[in-house]
Order: sequence, then C-alpha cells, then structure tokens
Amino acid sequence: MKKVAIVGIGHGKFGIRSDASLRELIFEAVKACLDDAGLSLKEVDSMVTGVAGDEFSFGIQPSAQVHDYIGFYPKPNFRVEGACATGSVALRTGWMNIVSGLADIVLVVGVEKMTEVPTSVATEIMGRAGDAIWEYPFGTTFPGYYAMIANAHMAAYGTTEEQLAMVAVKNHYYGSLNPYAQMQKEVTLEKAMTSFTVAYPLKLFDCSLITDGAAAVLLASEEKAKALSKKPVWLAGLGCATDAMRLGDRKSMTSLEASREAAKAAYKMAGIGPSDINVATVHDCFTIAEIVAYEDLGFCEKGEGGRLIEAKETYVGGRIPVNVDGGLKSKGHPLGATGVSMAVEISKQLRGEAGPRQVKNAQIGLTHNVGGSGQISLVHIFRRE
Amino acid sequence: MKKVAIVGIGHGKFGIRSDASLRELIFEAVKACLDDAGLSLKEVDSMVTGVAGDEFSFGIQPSAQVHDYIGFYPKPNFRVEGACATGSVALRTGWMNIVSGLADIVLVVGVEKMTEVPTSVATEIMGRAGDAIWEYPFGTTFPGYYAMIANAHMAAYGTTEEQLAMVAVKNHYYGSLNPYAQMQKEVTLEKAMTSFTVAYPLKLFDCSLITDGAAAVLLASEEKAKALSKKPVWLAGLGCATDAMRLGDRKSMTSLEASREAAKAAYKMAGIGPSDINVATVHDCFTIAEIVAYEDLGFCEKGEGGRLIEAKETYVGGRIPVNVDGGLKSKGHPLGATGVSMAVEISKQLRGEAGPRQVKNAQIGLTHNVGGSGQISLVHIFRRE
Amino acid sequence: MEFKNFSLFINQTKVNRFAEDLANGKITSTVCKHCGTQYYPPRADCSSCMQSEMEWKELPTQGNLLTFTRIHVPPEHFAVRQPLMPFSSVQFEPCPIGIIEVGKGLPIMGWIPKMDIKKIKVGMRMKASPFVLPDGKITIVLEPV
Amino acid sequence: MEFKNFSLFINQTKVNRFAEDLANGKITSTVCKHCGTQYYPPRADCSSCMQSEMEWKELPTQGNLLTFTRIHVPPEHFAVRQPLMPFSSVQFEPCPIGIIEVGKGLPIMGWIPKMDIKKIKVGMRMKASPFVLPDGKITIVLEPV
Ligand SMILES: [Zn+2]
Ligand SMILES: [Zn+2]
Repeated sequence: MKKVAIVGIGHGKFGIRSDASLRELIFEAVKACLDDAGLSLKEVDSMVTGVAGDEFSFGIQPSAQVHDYIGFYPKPNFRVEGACATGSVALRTGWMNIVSGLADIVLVVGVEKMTEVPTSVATEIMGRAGDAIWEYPFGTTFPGYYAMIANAHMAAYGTTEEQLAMVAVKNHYYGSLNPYAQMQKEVTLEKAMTSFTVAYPLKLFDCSLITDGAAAVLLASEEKAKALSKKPVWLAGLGCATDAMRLGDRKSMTSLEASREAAKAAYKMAGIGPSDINVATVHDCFTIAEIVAYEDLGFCEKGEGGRLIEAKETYVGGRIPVNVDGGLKSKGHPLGATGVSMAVEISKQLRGEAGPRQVKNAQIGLTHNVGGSGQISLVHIFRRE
Repeated sequence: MKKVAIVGIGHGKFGIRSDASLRELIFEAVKACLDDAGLSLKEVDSMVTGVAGDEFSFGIQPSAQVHDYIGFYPKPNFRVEGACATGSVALRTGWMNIVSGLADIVLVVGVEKMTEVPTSVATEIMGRAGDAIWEYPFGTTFPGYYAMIANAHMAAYGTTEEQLAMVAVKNHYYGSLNPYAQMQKEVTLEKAMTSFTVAYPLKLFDCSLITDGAAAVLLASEEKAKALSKKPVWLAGLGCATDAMRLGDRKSMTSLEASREAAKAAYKMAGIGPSDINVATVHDCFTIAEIVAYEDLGFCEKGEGGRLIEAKETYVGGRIPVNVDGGLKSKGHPLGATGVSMAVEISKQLRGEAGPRQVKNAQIGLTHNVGGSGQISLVHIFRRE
Repeated sequence: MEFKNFSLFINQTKVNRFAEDLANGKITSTVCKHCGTQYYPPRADCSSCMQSEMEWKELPTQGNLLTFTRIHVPPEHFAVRQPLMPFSSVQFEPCPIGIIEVGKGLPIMGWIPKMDIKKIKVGMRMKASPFVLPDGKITIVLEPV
Repeated sequence: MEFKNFSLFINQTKVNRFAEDLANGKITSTVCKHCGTQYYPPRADCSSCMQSEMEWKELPTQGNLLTFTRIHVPPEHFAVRQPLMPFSSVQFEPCPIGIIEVGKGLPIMGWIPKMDIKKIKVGMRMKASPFVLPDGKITIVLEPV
C-alpha cells in the first residue's frame, strides 16, 4: 500500500468568531497550511471538505463555499460528513484519494461556524444527532446522551464526578498553553465541581463549547512528501467503525463499540498496540467521553479510566499524555474542524513543535474522533518516520 | 490502477413516498441490490452513503440512520455530499475505497426524502444551493438559476422554448416505460409548451420534480467481481470538477465548466471520446440542463444542443440516446439518490436488461451528474468488458 | 393519531401505527414473521434476515433501568419558555428521562416525571406507560414499581 | 445597518461594511492591496495572491445584462403570502431579476422592478442602484439606461 504523509498544517483561532463567516474562517486555515508547506494552491491536485451541519452553513454543498472562496475550482472538491467526526472522515477520504492514485497532493479542510444560530437551535441540531425520531422526542441533547453514558459508567465502575472534573482541570490547563484554544484559562477542581448542571451528572465544565473554527492539512504521496517536506508525518494506521443509532440499542452503555472497532483496525494496520502511543488526542466532547476513550483505546483496562486521570497519567510526563492541546473541552469543538485540528496537533507533537505542551521525543501519535453519540468513530495513527 | 465493477444494482420506486421514511426507502434499494448480486450484507466490507440535505433528513449524520436500519454496523460507513451530484460523489468515494485497498466490496447508497417538508421549504433549501449570502437574497430558486442559463443560451445560440419542451417530451416518453419513474405518462409538445411558468422561460414541464427515492449499487474489486458476477459493469473513467459558486462569476453562462472539465478527465481515464458512448444519462434537472449537457459532454458542438434534440438524435436509435430511463425530469430527482440511480440505469443498459428502453448492443455508457447550479459535476464512464 | 404527535418531525413511516397504539394505551413492537426477531422501536423491515413481513406485538412494560439523566439546557422544541415542555413543573426542574430494558434488545426510553433525580438508580425496576400530554401530543413515561 | 438586512441569514462576515455602504447609496467592492484584483461581491481575502489586505472601492454601476429570469414559484422567504416579498405588485407578477457586468469579472445581481419580462433582453445596458425596502431591508435594483 502506498504511503501518505501530512506535509502542511494550518489552524485558525477557535472561539466565538463573530468577526468571520465560514468561508473566511477556512481561508485563514488554508493560508496557514500552504505557508507551512511552502506550497501554492496550484500545486494541489484535489480537496476534501469536512462540514458537519447544513443548518450551520446555511445551505447544502458547503464545500462549494470553500472552493469558491479560496479559488480552488475547477479541481475536485466535495464534502464528507460524520457528525462530530467529520474532520477525520475528511482525512480518511483524502488518504483514499492519494492511495487510489487520483491525486498526489490533497488539501483536507474542516470547518464549522456554529455561533451564528441561537444556542437553543444549535442544541437542537446536535440533539438530533441521536435518533431524531425515537430519542429527540424525549428532549435529548448532546450533553444528555453523554450524561446517560456517564451515569451508566458511574454505576458500573464507581467512576466519580470528581474524576470527571479532573479531566476538565487537565484540559483547561493545557488549553491555557494553546494560543488557538477558545478557553485559555485554567479551572480549579472546586470551580468545575460547583458549576451548574447541564445534564445530570454533567456540569458546565464537563462540556465542550459551541465553537467557530477551521483547520487544514496537506496530504502528499510518499514521493511528493519526501521531496516537499523535511518533517513529514506519516499516516500509518486508519480505522473507521460504526454503531447503532440509539444508546439503548448498543451492546454496551459504558463504552463505544465503534471506537473499540476503529482502534482495533488502526492498530492492526499500523502494526502496533496501545502501549506504543506516545501522545494522543481523544474525543472529549464531554469529560466522560475522555474517560471512556482511555478504555476503548486500550490506554487502561475497562472501568479504570477514572483512576487513570486521578493518577495524572494522561498529563505530559504521565504514562500516556492525552489532549495536551486542551482537547475539545477547552480548545473548542467546531464539529467539522475537530478531526482535522487533532491531526494538526499530533503533527506538531511529532515534529517537536508543540512548545510548552511538547511531549518529549514523541514518535507515534493517535487521534480519536467520535460522531454523534457514538454512531461513528475514527482512529488514526501517525508516525514520525 | 486496480479495476472496479458494479456487481449489484437496486432501485426503489421514485415518487411521493408518503408511505415510507428515509431509512425505509434505503432498505428497499439495499434489499434489491443484494438480491441482484446474490450477496448478503455480511460479505460487504464497507459502505458509503449519499444524502444531500440535513434538512431533508431531519438531522446530521443521515448515514447513521442507514447503517443502523439495515444493520450494517460496526463496519465503516459515512456520508458524502455534493448537492444534486451527491450520488455520484458516493460512487467516486466507493471506488476510492476499493482501489486504495481499504475494501474489496463496497455498498454505495443514495437517498433523499424530500416531500416531508413543505414545498416552499424544499424550494428554499434548494434555492440556497446557490450562494445563500449573495444570490438567495434576490429570491433565487433552483429553477431560477437554470432559467438564467436558459435565457443566456437562447440569446447566444437561438435555442428555442420548443426545443426545451422537446427534451421534456422525450424524457416523459421514456419515463412512461420505466416502472420506477415518478411520472409515467407521456406529455405532448403542446401541453409542455402551455404549462405554467415556474421561472421564465422554464415552464412546469421543463422542471424535474420533488421526489422521494433511493438507489444502491455494489462495487467490487476485479478479483471479487469476476468471481461474483456474470455481468460485471466496469467503471472505466471517473471525472470530478468544480466551478465558482455564483452564476455571475462563471467563465461562461451558457455551459457548465465543471462538466466540461469532469468529462475531459473521465474520457482521458477511459481512453475514449464522446463518439464512443452508446448510451448516457445526463443531469436534466431542467430541460435546458440536458441541452447544455449535450454540448459540455461533446455529443454535439457548442450551441447545437437544441438542434440535437430537435433532430431526435438522443432517442433510442438516434446518434446518442440520452436519458432513456426518463431522466430526472420524469423519473424524479431525489437529490442524493440521483447519481446512484444513473449508475443503476447504465448498468441495466450494459447488461442488456433495460427492456423496452434497451439501446441495442450498448457497450459503453456514461453518467453525468451536476450539483447545485454547476458548482460541482461528476462524469463516470462504464464498460461492459 | 398522527405519528408526528409522538415523533415531533416525521409523519411518513411504515410504522406510524405505533402512535395509534400508544394513544390506545399500548406500547407496541414489531416481530419478523420469518426469523422472529423483535424490534423496539418498531421497524417495518428486518435487518436480521432482510425480509419485510412483520407483525405487531405489545411489549412487556417492566424492566430494569439501563441509564438516565436530567437535561437542564433543553433544545429548541423543549425550551422552558415554551409552555409545552413536558412535565416541567418549575422553570429549573426539568424532568428526568431514562431507558429501561423490557427484554433482550428491547429498550424503552421515557420521561420519569415522578422522581427526584437523586433517587433514580441504574438497575432499578420500572414500568413504562403511554401518556397523553395536554396539547394532544403523546409520549411515554417511566415510573418505579 | 446590519449585514443581515441585505443577506437575510448571515450577519457575521469580514465584509459586513457592504450593507452599510449600500444603505449610504453605494455599491462597493474590495480591491487587493497586493495584486490589485477587484472583487464583487466583496471578499476579505484575495484568492489570487492569498493575501488579506483589501481596500474598499465603489463600483461602476452601468453594464450589460448577462442574463435574467422571473421566478414564479418563490422560496420560503419570498412566498407571495408574505407581505415582504420585494417588488411584488400583484400576486402573480413577481419581479424579474438579472445580472449585469459592470467590469471584467464584476457581476451585480439585482431586482428589475420596472420592466415587463418580455422587454428584457440579454445584452441590454442597465444601471444598478441600492434600494431600501419598506421593512428596512436593503437590496439592489437594476433599470435600463
Ligand atoms: Zn427476520
Ligand atoms: Zn491579491
């Protein structure tokens, strides 16, 4: 199988970006990405655009807003979508583009402009990312789905609200070191524990934010990557899996089967195991999601996730540093951009360019990106060499 | 490059399907497709879902509705989108899946459930498939965009309203022979010419319909295709191209540059030219679109499209039979399903199973599928051997 | 009874009889005539054997609570400013929801209007019943047994 | 003047000054300070040279009609039952729209309220002007010169 590398990365400021439209957000990320790679758009063969919601982009085919605004036409570009895992679906599709021989250099962009609609509408749109027919009529929301996972996990394994809050404390700490993060201030355990309840037992600081943002990566074939880049980051393993739509239909309420399956596929393809990972970004749309991800990715045994964060093993210097860019929790979660942003962060880590958040001598990194309440999950493994 | 073939086809009834939900429509097409291939879902490695509108599917990640309802999880599935060209984007992505080595057998489905929202809302959703910021504020609709193309084409080349209506007459005739078509009755030139104006100069019979429907194809690698199928239909050429978002920004107002570029790529990859095509399905969302497609695909010279239909050269028995399944015009246009439906029809023709619509000894077929008002276009070429 | 009175958005499905049954006091499922697989929520097609001949069957209504929550920041259709927010007694006391398992692979989601969130425990025995709201909409409630 | 008064949906863009200019009687474009490319509709970023320093510049307002139509089946926001449908005199006479080219690559879309559709011809000379609607919304009209 052909090899593919990331040869350019670009990341816009995440946050409430009332200064910019979807297309203007993308421009920032694409410009940064091209500058990083030292390439012009003329040298790019094809493009994949990740946008999760038509209702956020005010129209179908948001990919056309993108290729029009950056002037990429007439070259190929289309949209892919997998709810909150959209950015990783875009990366997977970009990889397929190159390995199938259709392109040598592919621009992968992810964007979401979420704050233009009222918060209650954003909450509805995401609430319908469960089953709009059979779950939403019970007033379900995104926090609601994960709150149900949290209550099941707490009942089964004794996971505590403090342990959830500890994830928030860690991710806010690292967010404070990431200039692209939406929230750049630390939070104390006490403050997190006493914040108001969004969906019992999840509190404000257990939840990621509604965010505007964009990110971009340039993928290249082996030959092009070696010619173009001094520090290519190789995509060594890809996994994608799905699960039942409704929580109640899942094999387990305390883990995401799609993540377990996607991880299995990615580890197999890369020929490594969980203990080989030096740094990871996981899908912490809620603090419980990070704890479940520790377990689903094999960073600890089933049920031990709460204790892993309690022992600070997922800090830089710990056994497996996780979300040391602030995670969705503190960096923000613009749905379509998140998976691409994760690939940008892991690329920085493997290049040794993560500054105060750098994991020493990181050689192998992993991204984990979940859509909806677990209906899809993608795991990617990256290597320095 | 590896070879990929269609080894199974499935098509649901297109129309106002108030009897079925999106997921139930998909089931019909998938069931028919598996039966046609003589395969079970267990033997399928991966899936791609084409759905154009979140607002039609009442939620992001409509692909999850699909993999949940047909029981495909935990295997990979995600959504792709390119407005009205979504189904062809799904086919392209399915092809990439196999050629990149991620899968040997891929199920490609396309679906849209459009009639559950009120017609004025459907009109709005599609109107915003132009530029929601810079065109929609002038009350633009889908017919409106193509009406502007029609007026420009008529002014430049003398194309007449009668010639437009002749496309409708042809496509309704063939629709009457297609049991899956929404409209199954013929229309006279007089009736088409005297129907009410939707967007000047386009009349009711110049416009495709708002349709519910689903279609599915099974793709397989060369080895699997030869083992599985007596009549594999080989995907010999793929082209995808894009254009500016707004009509006013296009190089030409009388042709779709994206289609010209996509056709060029597909012909090149297949190593053939327009005169080698025995049968084609083209994107006749409006009658003018079929006439422009004749020209963009090289079936006639620029500006000669009106005269090509007038001479009946696109009927069975003519120089190049086009849309002899009824086209979007009469078969219906469920956005995400359309491109897949085109592939189903061309497969039938190349297998010699098109019944009263059969083009004799068809060896090479072409599909042409346009998104929005021309922001994306895909051309696929299929061969019997 | 229109299906939309239960589902809020969608009226067009082969299983719209479900809402009718609910209005008549029954929570119903479908069972595949070919392979016997039972589905709740009901399905018109069987993903086990790919056949589409189903029969309707009333569900058992008692089961253990798989999980629950109480959503304090509701989506558009359930915003507290709307009079229709079901089972909302005071502005800051939205109603808990939960999922009980009434048989293998048969989960019922419902509102839990009568319980303090602190007293709800995973694994507790509960009963599901149809419930007609004052505005004519129809839904399902869970209560301890 | 909020940009939404022109765009209907979107308020948040780097070029929202456009609506302000329109309210002041000017149709404005942006010009790239680096490479001189002029954009209408205005853009905050230059896709020719990938720089983002732009200056605002008033557009010429006369040009030839590229194309036109009249939409009889309007979308949700322009439905005839709504009082706000711009320039709709009688229920079945919606207003034509068109696109004029006021310079190379500078197309202006606008309503053509004063003309019979049969008299509109591709290529005719027209002039674009800002127009404030009774409800405070702002748009652009075209008329023959
Ligand atoms: Zn069965
Ligand atoms: Zn410039």
